[in-house]
Amino acid sequence: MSESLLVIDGVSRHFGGVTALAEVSFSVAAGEVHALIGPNGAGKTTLIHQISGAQRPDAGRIVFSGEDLTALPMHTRVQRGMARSWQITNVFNRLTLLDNVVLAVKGRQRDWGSGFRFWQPVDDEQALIDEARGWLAEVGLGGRERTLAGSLAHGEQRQLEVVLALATKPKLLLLDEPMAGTGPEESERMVALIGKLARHVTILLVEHDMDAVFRLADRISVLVGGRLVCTGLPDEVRAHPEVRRAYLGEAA
Amino acid sequence: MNSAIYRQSTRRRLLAAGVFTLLALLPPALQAFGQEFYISFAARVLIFALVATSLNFVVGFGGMVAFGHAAFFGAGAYTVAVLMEMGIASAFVSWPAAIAVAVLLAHGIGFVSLRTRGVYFIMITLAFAQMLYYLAISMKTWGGDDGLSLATRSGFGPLDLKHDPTFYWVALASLGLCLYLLDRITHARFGRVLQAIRENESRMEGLGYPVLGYKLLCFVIGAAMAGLAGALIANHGQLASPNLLQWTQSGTLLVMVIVGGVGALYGGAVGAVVLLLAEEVLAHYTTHWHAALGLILLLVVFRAPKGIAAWVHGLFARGEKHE
Amino acid sequence: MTQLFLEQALNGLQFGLMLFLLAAGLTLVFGIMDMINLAHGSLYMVGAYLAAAAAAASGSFVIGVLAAVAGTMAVGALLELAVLRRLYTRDHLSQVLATFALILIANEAVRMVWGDQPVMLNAPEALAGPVEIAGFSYPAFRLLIIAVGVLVALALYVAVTKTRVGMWVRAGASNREMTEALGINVKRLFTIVFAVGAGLCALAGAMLGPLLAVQVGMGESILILAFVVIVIGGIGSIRGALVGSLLVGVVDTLGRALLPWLLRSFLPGEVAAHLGPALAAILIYVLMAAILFWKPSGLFPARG
Amino acid sequence: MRLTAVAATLAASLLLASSAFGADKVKVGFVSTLSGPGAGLGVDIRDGFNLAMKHLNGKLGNLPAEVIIADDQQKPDVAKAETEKFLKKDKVDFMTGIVFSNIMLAVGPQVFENKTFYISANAGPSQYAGEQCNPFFFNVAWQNDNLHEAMGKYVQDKGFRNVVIVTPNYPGGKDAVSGFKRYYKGRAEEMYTKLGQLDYAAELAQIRASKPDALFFFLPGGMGINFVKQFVAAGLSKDIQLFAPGFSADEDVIKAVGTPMLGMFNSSHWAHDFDNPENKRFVADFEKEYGRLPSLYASQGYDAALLIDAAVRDVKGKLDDKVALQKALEAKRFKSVRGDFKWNTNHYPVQNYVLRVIGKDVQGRVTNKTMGTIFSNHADAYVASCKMK
Repeated sequence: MSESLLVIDGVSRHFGGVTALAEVSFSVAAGEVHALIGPNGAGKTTLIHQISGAQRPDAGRIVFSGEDLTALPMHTRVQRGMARSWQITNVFNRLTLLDNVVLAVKGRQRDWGSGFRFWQPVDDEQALIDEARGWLAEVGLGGRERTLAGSLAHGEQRQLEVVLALATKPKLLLLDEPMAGTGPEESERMVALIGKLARHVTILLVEHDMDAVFRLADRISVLVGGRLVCTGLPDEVRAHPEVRRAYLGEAA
Repeated sequence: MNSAIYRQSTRRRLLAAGVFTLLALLPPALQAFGQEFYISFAARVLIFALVATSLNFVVGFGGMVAFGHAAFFGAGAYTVAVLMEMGIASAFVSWPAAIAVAVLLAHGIGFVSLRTRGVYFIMITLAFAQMLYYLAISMKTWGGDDGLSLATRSGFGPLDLKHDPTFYWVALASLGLCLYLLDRITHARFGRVLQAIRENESRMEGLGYPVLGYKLLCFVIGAAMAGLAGALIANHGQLASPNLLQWTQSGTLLVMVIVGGVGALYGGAVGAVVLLLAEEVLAHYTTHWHAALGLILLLVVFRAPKGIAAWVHGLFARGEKHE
Repeated sequence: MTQLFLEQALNGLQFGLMLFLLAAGLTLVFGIMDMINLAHGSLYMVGAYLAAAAAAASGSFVIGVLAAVAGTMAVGALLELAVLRRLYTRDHLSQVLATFALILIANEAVRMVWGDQPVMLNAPEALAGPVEIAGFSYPAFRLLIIAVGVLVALALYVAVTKTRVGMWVRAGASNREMTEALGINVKRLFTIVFAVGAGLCALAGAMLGPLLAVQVGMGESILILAFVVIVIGGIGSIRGALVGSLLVGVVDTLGRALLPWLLRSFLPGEVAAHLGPALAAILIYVLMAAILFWKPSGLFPARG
Repeated sequence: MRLTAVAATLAASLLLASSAFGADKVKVGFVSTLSGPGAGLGVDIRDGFNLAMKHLNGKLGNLPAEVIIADDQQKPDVAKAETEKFLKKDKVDFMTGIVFSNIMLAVGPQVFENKTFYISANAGPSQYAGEQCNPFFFNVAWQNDNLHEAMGKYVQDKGFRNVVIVTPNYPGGKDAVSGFKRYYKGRAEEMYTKLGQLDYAAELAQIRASKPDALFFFLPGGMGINFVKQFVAAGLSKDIQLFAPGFSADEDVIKAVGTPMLGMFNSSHWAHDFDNPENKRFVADFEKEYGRLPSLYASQGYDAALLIDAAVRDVKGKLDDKVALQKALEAKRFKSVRGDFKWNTNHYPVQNYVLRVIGKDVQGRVTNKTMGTIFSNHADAYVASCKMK
């Protein structure tokens, strides 16, 4: 296995008296698709929050490309090359698809001053727009640049969700249930998209759709009740007795 | 397409220029009718239009419901008054100082307040303004409850601000300048980013934007303009009154913004004009004008929920064919 | 010195408990309906005026208080049905504007009925003097206020923790959608909560009327303090409102009394005389800002 | 609140009757505190002024008169805005009505600059009696310190040596302290409250702790009402003798507080039991008109109207001749309800100050009774530094 892009080192998180994460440790290797699975309430989304910087862990470290990011805010982590999608679609509903993606492209221009231009109107920044069009075309949303994001079908919104994260050109993509609420056809398209992306970018995938997980993942980590049960190749995980008992048994 | 936008913005600028030319002609017109008193009144309206506009930038574009904007308004006024007390009467020193004080304050207040959200943000900005208010009324050197009187109006180079029309023109120029700046800012990248943050803050954070920094800067820009308005209002009444800092002042400013139209560039100005004129006119007809004003405001809430600017815009839009 | 301290602490307690009466209703309305009600102070004013009018007409302070509570509850329920109900789904700004308008209307209505000048409301004759406790005399009426405040706080605690409506209220404060999903008549619940909040306001107005002044605008100054209280305590939390009220009441009163004295002990007299009142006046706002800095959702956040 | 009420307007036909050279009517701008805790004072001044207008048949100096009234809400900035309007828009000939000295000081400069005469029916700040005295400022009441000086002398003469002084933190309050201490020489602990404060629990606890034998307080309007009520409720009245200037022990306070006020000493330049025909008519008609006994504020409002009336008559309506008008005001050809008084060079009165005690009158009402004179022909302490132009 190549070197680790992301190391999660003993991360704990409590809410009041409830322990959501208990000393979770695993690492994501550069280039792999690493899936994170577990039953509802296992702490998957909480972990994504800790990694992306939406929340701070009570203990433990998040190391990315060899740098400890634990104390850094989300936007800095994004600038370091880590992008996420949300479980519940989180796009700019009242903006057009093009404007959505333009924002993402602009956010990538790493200098903190990228948005601090007070004078020049934005409508004529052609380079930005061209790149944004390219991203939309890549996921099959080309030609719908002027549509409002809020009026897209659910599956298309999920795609837009991924494109937004992608347009920041991350090294690591955190995908939080990209197939949540999608129909079989849309799921299929999403699996294809993720498969295509996996060639350029490391992916940490949280997903309930076991079919998709076993098709896409190089390795799988399993969370149960805030604890890491195991990390391994799909077949190892499938065979792990505790996983079968706690998770697959329940899902079946 | 681009040319259409161009034409539209040209039309908008022409309209704005027209309105400002008409406003500039107001003092001689009032003088012709022997209504000099109203020049001073009109200047007051312009000052409130400025401070309401600055608040609208924070509320409407920054998405921050600040309930303590009076702090910056009052701070500007007190800065000018205190400096004059110290013998510094030149507007070229004291007005920039007023803006600087407001900016400094806004940095501090914004830094702490922006940690909180929603109602907590509303209340913590209010708390800071109240701190300033109580500080002002308990500082004997600042005149306590009575506020600090200005011996005269600020010196303004060759212009005599004691001359009411001149003062009016200076206020009008300040308002025009600030509106122009805000117009540019909101149409530039910074404004677009702000708009997107208002729409979806967590996503903007997730796209790598330092959201807090943007919001703080927006808060500070609003405060700076409020500080300038404060410098003007202190000169207008030749008094820096603690009432400028009180929560009812913040509330009134917020009402002006909502009435005029949250997030419409001219919303704050429209709200200030409508509210102050309504006050003046209603007071003329009934001593119970507060009740009448209250009913009108309720009507705005339920009939023109996006404010008068949007409502008027809607009327025009209905007149035209396209959306 | 200890006696002075004790007396000031009692004053703080009395002030804090009255704040609690206002804050309790406000925090529930705020927490359950997510509604900023600036007109809450107006209900306090209406309560005080009704108490003064009823007490004057009947000659009895008790009847005045009861009539004020009943009357203001009715006003509150009416207000909820006629106006506020339409505002729950609106954004905070619309709520601010509408309830600001209600303040203007309420003030003017009171002015039309009772005039510009303050109205008299006197404490019952029997309680107009002092009583001896622990070796010093303390105004009997202030003791009554403390007693009423403690009783109401207890009653509210029981009502919120032990009754079915109380359970709905708690559920509503922590998760509104869930409550609605449970099939509770949320509309009626809101009206009830609002009316009870109005009744508590009136009680505070009637009890404070003899101490302060029954006048137009009395609601606005105390409203801000009530907001400070509920924000400190955590919106939607009755317990938070109680803790916040007592904190604000005691800190404010003791601060005013002790800060100047404290400063005098290590600062030159002139400086202390200037600084003391200034610091005392902003103390509770400093407290609030500090609490929000470390706990951005107040001391006892009702929502996860 | 911007309460613009036209109190007295007369028909246009009267315009024809006016002199060809003089003004055809007199406009008086009356800005006063008419709402809030200090409202009682402003209302009494207004009612006193209006009673005089009634006695004068709605005319001042034989000219039809218009009195425009506005409420300053006890806020300097509101007062300034209202005054600005009266001066610039309504172009009034006289201004009057202000209760509180801080507001007077805020408004004064713009009135004087406009060369309009200000007839103060109450506020008598030391500034306008001394260095900043102004030809356009007349005070028909007193200089702020005077009533406190009288009380200080009485407290000193009675042998009290450990006194707490409670006043609001504003210019009038500071004048009160300096006035009282000018004649009282014992130990004095000064307590300043916020202007408009209503709850005195903290102050009372401190008073209890410092155990004075007398307490002198100056808390105008609703503040005094609350203070006395809470003072009695706290059980302090048995050990501490209360003293106050007439402002804090007049009919408005007595009416609100009632019997707890009995036995309280206070000082005044006027009392409703003064025995002169003008006063008898004033008190009787005031009671008939308004259903209550007049306070000293009402008497001052009444005198202010009479002073304007006499001066306008003197100049035969030529209100634009400011020099003549000033002379006429200085000539003061009217009979005050307090008996006679003289102007000092600073346009403040030189007059007698009396001691009053609150007791029950023959009808069983709790009210003030005049006991005797404390000062005769007493002037204020600031006149020496006044260089009147």
